[in-house]
Amino acid sequence: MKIKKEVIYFLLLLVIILPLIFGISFKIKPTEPVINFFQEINSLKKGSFIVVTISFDPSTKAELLPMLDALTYHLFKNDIIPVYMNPLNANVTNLGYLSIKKIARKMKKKENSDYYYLGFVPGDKSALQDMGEDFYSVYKKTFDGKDLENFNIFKNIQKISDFSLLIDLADGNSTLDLLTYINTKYGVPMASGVTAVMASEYYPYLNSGQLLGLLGGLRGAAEYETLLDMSAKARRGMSAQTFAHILIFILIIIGNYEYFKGKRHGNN
Amino acid sequence: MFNNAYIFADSNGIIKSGRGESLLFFIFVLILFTLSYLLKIKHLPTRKLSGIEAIEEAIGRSTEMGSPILYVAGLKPVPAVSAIAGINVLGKIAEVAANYGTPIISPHNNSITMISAREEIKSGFLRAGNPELINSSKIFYITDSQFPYAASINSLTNEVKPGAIFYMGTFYAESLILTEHGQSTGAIQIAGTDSVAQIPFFITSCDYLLMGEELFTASAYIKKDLNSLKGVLMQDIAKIGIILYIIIRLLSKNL
Amino acid sequence: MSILREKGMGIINIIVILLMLSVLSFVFKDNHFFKFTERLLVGVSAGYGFLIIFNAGFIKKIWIPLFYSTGTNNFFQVMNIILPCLLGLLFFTSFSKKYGFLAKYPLAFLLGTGAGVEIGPRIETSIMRQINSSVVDFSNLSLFEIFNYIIILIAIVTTMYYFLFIVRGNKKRENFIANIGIFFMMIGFGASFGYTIMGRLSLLIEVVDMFRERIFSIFGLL
Amino acid sequence: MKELIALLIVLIGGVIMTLQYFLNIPVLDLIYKNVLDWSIVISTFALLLAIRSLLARQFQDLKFKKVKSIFPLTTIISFFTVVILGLIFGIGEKTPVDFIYQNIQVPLQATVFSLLAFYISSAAYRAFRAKNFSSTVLLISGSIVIIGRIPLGDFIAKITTLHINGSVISLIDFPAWTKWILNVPNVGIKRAFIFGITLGIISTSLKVIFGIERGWLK
Repeated sequence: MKIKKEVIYFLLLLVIILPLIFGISFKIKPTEPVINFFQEINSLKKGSFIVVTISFDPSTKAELLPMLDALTYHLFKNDIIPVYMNPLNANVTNLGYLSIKKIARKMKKKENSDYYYLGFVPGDKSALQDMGEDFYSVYKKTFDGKDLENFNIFKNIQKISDFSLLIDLADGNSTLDLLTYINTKYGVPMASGVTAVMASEYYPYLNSGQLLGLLGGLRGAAEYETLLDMSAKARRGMSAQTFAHILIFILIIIGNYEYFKGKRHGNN
Repeated sequence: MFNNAYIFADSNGIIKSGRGESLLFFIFVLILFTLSYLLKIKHLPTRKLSGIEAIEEAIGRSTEMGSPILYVAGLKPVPAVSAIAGINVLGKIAEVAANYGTPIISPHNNSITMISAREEIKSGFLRAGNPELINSSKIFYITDSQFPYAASINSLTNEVKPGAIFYMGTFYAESLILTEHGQSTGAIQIAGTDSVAQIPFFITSCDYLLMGEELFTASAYIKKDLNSLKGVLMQDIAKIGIILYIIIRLLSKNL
Repeated sequence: MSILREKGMGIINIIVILLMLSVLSFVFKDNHFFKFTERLLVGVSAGYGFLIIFNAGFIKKIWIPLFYSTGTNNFFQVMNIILPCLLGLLFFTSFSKKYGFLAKYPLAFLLGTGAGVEIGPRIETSIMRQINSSVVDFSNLSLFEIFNYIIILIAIVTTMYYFLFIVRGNKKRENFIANIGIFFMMIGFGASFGYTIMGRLSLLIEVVDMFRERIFSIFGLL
Repeated sequence: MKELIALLIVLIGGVIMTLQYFLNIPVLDLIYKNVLDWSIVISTFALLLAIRSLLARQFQDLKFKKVKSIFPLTTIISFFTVVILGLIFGIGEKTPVDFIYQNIQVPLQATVFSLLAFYISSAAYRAFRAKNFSSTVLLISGSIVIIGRIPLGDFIAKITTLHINGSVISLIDFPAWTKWILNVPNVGIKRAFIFGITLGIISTSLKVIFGIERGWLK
């Protein structure tokens, strides 16, 4: 007896859709890399500038947009000034802009004084290199086309090393690139939020202290939401996640049961 | 947390500050590299890599079935070294395929990678003395975007029904979409990748896998080319060097 | 997504939902709807990608510096733009039998510089830093931490041993040390797999959410 | 001669780029910066060649298979629509191209991506089997992480907690085991992989720079 793949697919859809409809939500116990990430933000002084690089594709926004939302909320709550930019991914120009704006409106933060959104700039690694020497040789204007020199940022930031923290939200190798070209080279402390797939890849860098904190996938975002005492997209998604994991665990057990049963029959 | 024993800390010197240690390591590697070419080595015994041995077999089977072979390049484009390594393997595959007279189809997601692949296949066919097989229109570009590229390869696989599929290079999430579907068509699948996160997926749905650094040594391995194998020897010795260095540093710190 | 509520979006939402369904139908069987959507997606994304690179490469690096910038007026600066253009144009010689060889020069440029660029930073980030963090002081560690550290070290050494190509010779069977390496690798891959399942499932959650948004907006519920 | 020039380009380019990272010579930094720009410019021309090959293939299909001509036609029309609209109106916010991007590329890309959820569940059922020792290890460690990452794992740990002589011990603690696997064996093997891959990259780079690996050159 073998389960048809159509049955598996149908069950999977079911366990994902039902919890979303009924809005079940669990408490998620935070783990160490997330707590470190959280505390790193809490230890920043009011009014300090930090860089948030948005280097993910629309295709992974399921995991990373909840992180961006929670992080933005946290930064605004602590009166830290985030500078959002996107130097490494040409595929997106305005990702996250709308949701940042929405949170800012709710928390009464003003664009271009309480936060900045700079968008994409071509140049890849050479842009990173240039930012190390003169930030404004790369970014002259904000995303909506206003000159940066008219704003507060111009007085406080000259080069990338003037930022107190760099946070990369990424789905690919950009964290490694930023570690190499910004953290190692200019000494900007760094933390990262990545997709679950990439998370285990970055544990060696976490272990070595190169990364100060790490949010891994939807679970990481949900833990972060728990620490912030809010329940948004990530925690809701985690309930669907939970049931799907259980389904997969059961599938593995059934698969092995069938395998051993088949093997015994084969021997006879 | 980490302890930097930088030897050249002076930023005004000829060596950039903080990079002395890396430079020393580079010189160490360079010496090993030069030595392995200067010493008159006649023969190098190599560990068996089943993935490599399977390449010829897969091409042979594809020929028997009368179907083409499909080469899928990774997402990181040339000149990233993983892509160069993949293209080097492609050259060797092309040589074998030309001997069998089997055509190669290769979709790409980057223009430079596509051009390198064309040159490499052309050279491979020429080396095998079978230039009439060269058909540049079979090495084509689809799109830079990850998932449209993956979807397109899936539908291509259905269309051309390849007997063997090779995946060489750095892959991301699209790996399982490609390999699961490829497996369902019954093709032999051989993958080589340096993206550690994707290795479990290649294990579950490919027949053979060159994992991690095996991708970089593959091109030297296929034809047991002594010249390229010498570079592999350097890798081995440098690896032992790293282990010894860690142990010595560890002992000196704790004793 | 406020854009979904705009006038005339109803019909577009229905089309998008149908296209998304045709992609999902591929898990069951390849079909003409999927093929159509796939080709549409390829066309759109190739076009979009072309525009992005045209903008970043041609407009920003060639057109504006050559014709609109006051900074490029001396010979060197102009050559700095003209030379790579000429190199790029050499690619087109590949159609000619006689001059086809010229197409190898831009490739040689990219391969050489590309290979060189990776060496230094890779050594720093992936070798020196990783070595430094593999060396720890035992004196202020607990017994459990020391145990863990030794496991890490054994995993490193045995895995690296497994990958030795030539030094291990051409023995047919894996030996004891290499088998320990395999053991650790399997633990690591299992962890990656388990971890990844989560990420993959959240994609489906996102897509379900997209369906919900589009469907709700058709019925004016959003 | 022709080959020699190509090899010299590779050699000089490679050596300069390598030394630039280590040595404090301003000229090298300047060259490095320009080389990165050059690469972008060169790639722009290469893209034209790539687009040509994409369209050539579609036009080829168009001729031969008349019934299925709709598929290549779709690609051709959608490609030119996007490019022409983009050249006329630009690609910023609220342009037609952005509208197409938001309503075609974003949702469809995400849907293709989500096929993975289906594939991974059937792969777990089909391939995750205890066939031999190493696949058993893979299976066990994978299952621990699957349970350890969801709230159920925390719950199991909570109900199996014992208090013995004042110390708290949880018998079945998937989250803790997950943490250990990720922080200890995982770090070890990933580090070994990082070392090996980096050495592979260096060795391949050196082989390319010194012209030992030159299949592309014939």
